[in-house]
Amino acid sequence: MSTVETAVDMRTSLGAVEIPSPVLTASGCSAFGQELEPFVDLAAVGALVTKSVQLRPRSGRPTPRMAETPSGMLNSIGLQGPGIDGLLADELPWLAERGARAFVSIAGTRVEDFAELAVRLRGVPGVLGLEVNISCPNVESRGEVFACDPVAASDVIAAVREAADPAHPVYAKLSPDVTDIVGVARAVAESGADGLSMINTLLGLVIDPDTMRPVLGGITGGLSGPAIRPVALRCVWQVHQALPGVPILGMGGIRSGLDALQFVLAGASAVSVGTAVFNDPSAVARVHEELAVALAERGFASLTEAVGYAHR
Amino acid sequence: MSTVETAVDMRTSLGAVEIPSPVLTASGCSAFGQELEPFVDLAAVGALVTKSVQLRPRSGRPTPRMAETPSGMLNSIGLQGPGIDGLLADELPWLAERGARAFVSIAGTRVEDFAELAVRLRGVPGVLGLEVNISCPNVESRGEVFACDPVAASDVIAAVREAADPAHPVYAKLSPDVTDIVGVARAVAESGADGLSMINTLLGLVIDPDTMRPVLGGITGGLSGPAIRPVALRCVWQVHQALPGVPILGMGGIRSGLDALQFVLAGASAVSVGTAVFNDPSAVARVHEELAVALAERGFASLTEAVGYAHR
Amino acid sequence: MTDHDGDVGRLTSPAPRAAHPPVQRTVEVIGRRPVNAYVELTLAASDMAERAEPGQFVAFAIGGDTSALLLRRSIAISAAGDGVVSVVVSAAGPGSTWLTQRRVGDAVDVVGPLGRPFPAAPAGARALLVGGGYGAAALVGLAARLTAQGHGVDVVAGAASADRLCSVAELQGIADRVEVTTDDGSAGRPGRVTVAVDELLAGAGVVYACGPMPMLRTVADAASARGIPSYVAVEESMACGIGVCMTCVLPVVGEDGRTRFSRSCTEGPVFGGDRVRFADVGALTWDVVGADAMGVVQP
Amino acid sequence: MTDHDGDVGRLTSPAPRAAHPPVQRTVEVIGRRPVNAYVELTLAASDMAERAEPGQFVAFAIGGDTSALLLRRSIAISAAGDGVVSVVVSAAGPGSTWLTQRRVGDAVDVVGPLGRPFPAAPAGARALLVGGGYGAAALVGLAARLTAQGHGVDVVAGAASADRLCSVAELQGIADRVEVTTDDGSAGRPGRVTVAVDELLAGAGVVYACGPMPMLRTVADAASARGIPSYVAVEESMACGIGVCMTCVLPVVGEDGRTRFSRSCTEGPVFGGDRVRFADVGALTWDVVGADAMGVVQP
Ligand SMILES: Cc1cc2nc3c(=O)[nH]c(=O)nc-3n(C[C@H](O)[C@H](O)[C@H](O)COP(=O)(O)OP(=O)(O)OC[C@H]3O[C@@H](n4cnc5c(N)ncnc54)[C@H](O)[C@@H]3O)c2cc1C
Ligand SMILES: Cc1cc2nc3c(=O)[nH]c(=O)nc-3n(C[C@H](O)[C@H](O)[C@H](O)COP(=O)(O)OP(=O)(O)OC[C@H]3O[C@@H](n4cnc5c(N)ncnc54)[C@H](O)[C@@H]3O)c2cc1C
Ligand SMILES: Cc1cc2nc3c(=O)[nH]c(=O)nc-3n(C[C@H](O)[C@H](O)[C@H](O)COP(=O)(O)O)c2cc1C
Ligand SMILES: Cc1cc2nc3c(=O)[nH]c(=O)nc-3n(C[C@H](O)[C@H](O)[C@H](O)COP(=O)(O)O)c2cc1C
Ligand code: FES
Ligand code: FES
Repeated sequence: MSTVETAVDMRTSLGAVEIPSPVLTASGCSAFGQELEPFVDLAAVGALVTKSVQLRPRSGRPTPRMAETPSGMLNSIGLQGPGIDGLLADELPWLAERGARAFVSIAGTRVEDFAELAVRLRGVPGVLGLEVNISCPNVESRGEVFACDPVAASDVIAAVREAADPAHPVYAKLSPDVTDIVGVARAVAESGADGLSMINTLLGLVIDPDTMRPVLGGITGGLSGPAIRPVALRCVWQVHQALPGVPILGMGGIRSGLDALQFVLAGASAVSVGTAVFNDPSAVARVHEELAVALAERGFASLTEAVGYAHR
Repeated sequence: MSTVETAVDMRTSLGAVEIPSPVLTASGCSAFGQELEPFVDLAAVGALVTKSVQLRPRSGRPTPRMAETPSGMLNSIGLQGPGIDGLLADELPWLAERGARAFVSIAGTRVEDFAELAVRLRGVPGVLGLEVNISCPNVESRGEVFACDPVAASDVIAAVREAADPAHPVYAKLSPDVTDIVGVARAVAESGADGLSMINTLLGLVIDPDTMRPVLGGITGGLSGPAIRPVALRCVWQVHQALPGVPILGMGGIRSGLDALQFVLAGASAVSVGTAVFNDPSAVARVHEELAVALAERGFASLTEAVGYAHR
Repeated sequence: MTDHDGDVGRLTSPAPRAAHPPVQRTVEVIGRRPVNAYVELTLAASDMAERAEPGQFVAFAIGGDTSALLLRRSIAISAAGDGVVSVVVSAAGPGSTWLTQRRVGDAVDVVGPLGRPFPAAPAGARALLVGGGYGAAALVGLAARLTAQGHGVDVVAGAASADRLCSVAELQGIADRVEVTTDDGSAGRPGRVTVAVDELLAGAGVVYACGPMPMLRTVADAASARGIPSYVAVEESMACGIGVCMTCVLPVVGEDGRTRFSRSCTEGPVFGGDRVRFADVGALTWDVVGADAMGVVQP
Repeated sequence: MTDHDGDVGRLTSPAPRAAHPPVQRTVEVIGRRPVNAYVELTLAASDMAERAEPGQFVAFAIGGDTSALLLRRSIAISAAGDGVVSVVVSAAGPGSTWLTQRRVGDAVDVVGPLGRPFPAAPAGARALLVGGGYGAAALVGLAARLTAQGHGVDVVAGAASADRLCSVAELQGIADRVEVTTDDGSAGRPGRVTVAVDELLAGAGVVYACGPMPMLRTVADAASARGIPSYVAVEESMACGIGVCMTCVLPVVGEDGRTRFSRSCTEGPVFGGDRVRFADVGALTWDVVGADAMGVVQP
């Protein structure tokens, strides 16, 4: 990421931890960061939000795992990953060596799993904080979506906040597939979330016109990409409107600096770039630069001045 | 609409009423049909789902009323329309003269409004049935979205079913902005809905990077178009899976015959083409033809054979 | 704000519908040439050319089946005849930029002619035509029709700068007098179109204008103030162009003197200059028909 | 199904990583020519050309900023050198069709070279190269490298019909022997590639294959059955091409004898033919690492 030629102060923070750029990767869209190295200066990225990890290694779902959709895609990876041991042994040390900040996404099927993951990540070098994936619609059953129930969601967040390293900000990642996202946001904020990541994918389905069956083995999958951006922005807007004091990591279809600007103006103090990385492996760095230019053009001296500006 | 060169029997029905084509317009996306006359044989369209009408004439919202989004658009028209008197005096007679079938969409802010509209439409020539818009997110307050609450939704449907012409099928139009669409579907089906229209738009927001404020005066608007198709298909799939006996009028991003086929395979016995009409004014006729060809190529002798096929 | 207690004193009648309905065609680009800051495209579109009347527009689909841009782009017809329709496009955003990048031989999907044409001039009236930027292109056909019908025609073509002027040579070939103005003085007289309009209005029996909304407002107000009927072709953001989406409305006073949110694509784009409530565009005032049902009531 | 109790008797080692990391460039199309049913595009992409090794691929962005197609399309490199990279594209769906429509002078956004190249042949081994359809294009560079290293090279190029053959002339200019087969007999010997492969396998010390999965499976199985190492370049549906999305996995046996869902973009596309569990592609069997956490356990 080349230093941009603007005077805009791009620093922001995740909870109480300062980061040099407001542009992060999105969980599951940049693996554990290694593959981006040819395209992006990893140490300059706000933080690398790693693929959601669980206690045990997971194979993930059989293929086909994706379908392209208009301005988006549907995925059903099934949280393939090395498990917490693999993460601690291989991925996190690699990132720490390069001075990259890891915002570790954790996932589980029981409250205790989340808490145990938080404990395992205490004091680990290079770990900046935790994003708690309570909203992934790709796991085995619909029942696992904690994020659709304010009570279940708060239970997880309270347990993680208690178990986690006090220096680690804990962000709850919310699902848009709810009648009242503000209700869920309020519940997790009251249970100790230091911030909110929003949004995860929307539950979607594609049918293959040839086989005449759902494309994905898991039938439904998660919809992401620019197609969902207006929904993501609406969620960020509503939650910032209701809870202006709660930091938001905004995401959902961000592809350009002007897209990121919309999230910032709506109330996000940082953003994640997900699916756009598949289109452009240098997207995270490009969005940072474009956002800096856009802020400068609009007369902002710092990113933080622009956060929530559209509400004022 | 030229007769297609396939032997596929394209007849289907809305409730108990047979229609010659499974392809309909979508409410609010073809006004009251007149403007499509240069492009489409109106009498050959399955039915014209008219712009949602209320008791009184409505100006609708001030402009800007729309924003283009990736593979979709956001709208906030605010249900501009002539009111039920204007509909009965001008629009419905015009359609009836041409042998076009009107599936009249009604909207209101109180249960009694809906019931009164249903009464006014009893026995009106050319009216095939009623689509009850309980899910439009564009009206003045979020509180008006009956469709987000199974109880409020059922109240409306029960009142309309009781008030309406017994010959008129009553379809409840559902919103995707709920945690559990199957729950809402079940509630309205039990309250007497003869079928379900799904889906209405998703609540979204776009911020203008120049003004740095929401583009739409109403702040949020309804997201439609191919962008939302996977969400719409998921809703149709889930509801048909849970309630296979309840007819579904499927919609959300249908642009081609293969898109329509996906909805049919997922469980829709008819489909509406909305935003795609803005892109292609002859879309309704084209989708009918493409769907007929697609069914023939797949060896279906009739549309009805294909309904829900992906579940089998 | 225009008087809206009844239709008393209104100088214009609403523009009537076009004689022919629109068609939808996939047509070939047979000519492309840069015209100052714009690109002129020529289309082999014979049935559209036959039907088109001055003031109408066409609507282009952008980018084919795999495009993320779903909505049509409306572009005024600058010339129609001999089986050919021409348009002048300014690259404003992604859609119009795509249009300016079309090459000869490319196929484009176009619907038209759309909207209501400029109505005829009152018998014997001298006409003043005012074009802003690429808006002047839409006046070429009108100027030709008016002169053919024996009307005297004066034209004012204005733009921000010389490179944003349009169709001046064509208009000079038709009109009695063509005044050019630019905001920055890089061509013609420096200043807004008003500097020339104020002069020429005196001799005019009718005014026609096409260009940005603030210009239309100024011209319409100046004409109305002198009791001269004016017709303006407005430019509102459109999603469909054919009248089915209701996104393109603005407050317009009808023959009954009541203001309605009228669709600029089908009830316009040509409206009586004294019928458009320019000051209230983008607002909802209590006296718009149906405002009460939106909760906006007389104060 | 491949033996997966340990790695005993495995004929291949996993293909090593490429020497160079990929780059992302906007490059110019400098050549376009139809090749039977395909289109060959030549790109001015010097740093990609320098880095590319046979078996690698590039990934194209489709349609620019306003495209509704977000995912990159992976295409094998058919030739690389002199600052130029060539690809042979079959118009399968909207993305590849868009690629075949590129014209000379157009700019395309491309990432590459991606994936692991074909490993070297065992010392002195005669190599049998098998290409199906456009898959043969990916073997041209390999054939050249192998002959330059002194290996004897035989090629089988097969396709459904004559018009779907590819790169036969180029391969004839390099290899000792090129056998052509078509399913419909419209060129070369009628039938699948196997008719020729079975003959040529006898003399081979290593097999390389690129083409549709059923062909790869047949060729790999035939080679393994004779104790000959084989390397196959697989074609799995990819969303990113660079290893970050996890959509492109298939079950592959590692050096520890355990099966993992391996990414075909970064751990492939070249895999040992006796390491890909072809029968289980698209399934999740209990012995895949991490299957237990998905609820799939040993029966
Ligand atoms: C009747 C009429 C005639 C016109 N004639 C011309 C002409 O001759 N030459 C020319 O260059 N331009 C003309 N325009 C303006 C042209 O339609 C817009 O510049 C163009 O639609 C903008 O699209 P975009 O993708 O470039 O920009 P964007 O701002 O990205 O467009 C986003 C969306 O808003 C709509 N939109 C934005 N601005 C306008 C606008 N001014 N009018 C209508 N829709 C808009 C687009 O259709 C699109 O759906 C005319 C507009 C109207 C209504
Ligand atoms: C390593 C590799 C090398 C390839 N080499 C060539 C080549 O030399 N020439 C050639 O014509 N084609 C090649 N392909 C196949 C080519 O990538 C697909 O045909 C193309 O992606 C299909 O895109 P589409 O839009 O035309 O079709 P669609 O089916 O509409 O594609 C939809 C989505 O699925 C993905 N997809 C679909 N099929 C494939 C596939 N077979 N492989 C990867 N992604 C797929 C696309 O990337 C896209 O995201 C190769 C594929 C791989 C993996
Ligand atoms: C292929 C893929 C895998 C994903 N995996 C995860 C995951 O493991 N954990 C998670 O919290 N979100 C996951 N997501 C969701 C993204 O982090 C993000 O919330 C969502 O895709 C919206 O952002 P985008 O539109 O920029 O991709 C995944 C998304 C995609 C496309
Ligand atoms: C401009 C516009 C206006 C709409 N107005 C209505 C309406 O009045 N009543 C209604 O029930 N749905 C309305 N809808 C929703 C559509 O009927 C449809 O449910 C939705 O747009 C999804 O379908 P589509 O993606 O094909 O447009 C409107 C949609 C659009 C885009
Ligand atoms: S643009 Fe759709 S009604 Fe005017
Ligand atoms: S294509 Fe994304 S990981 Fe292989």
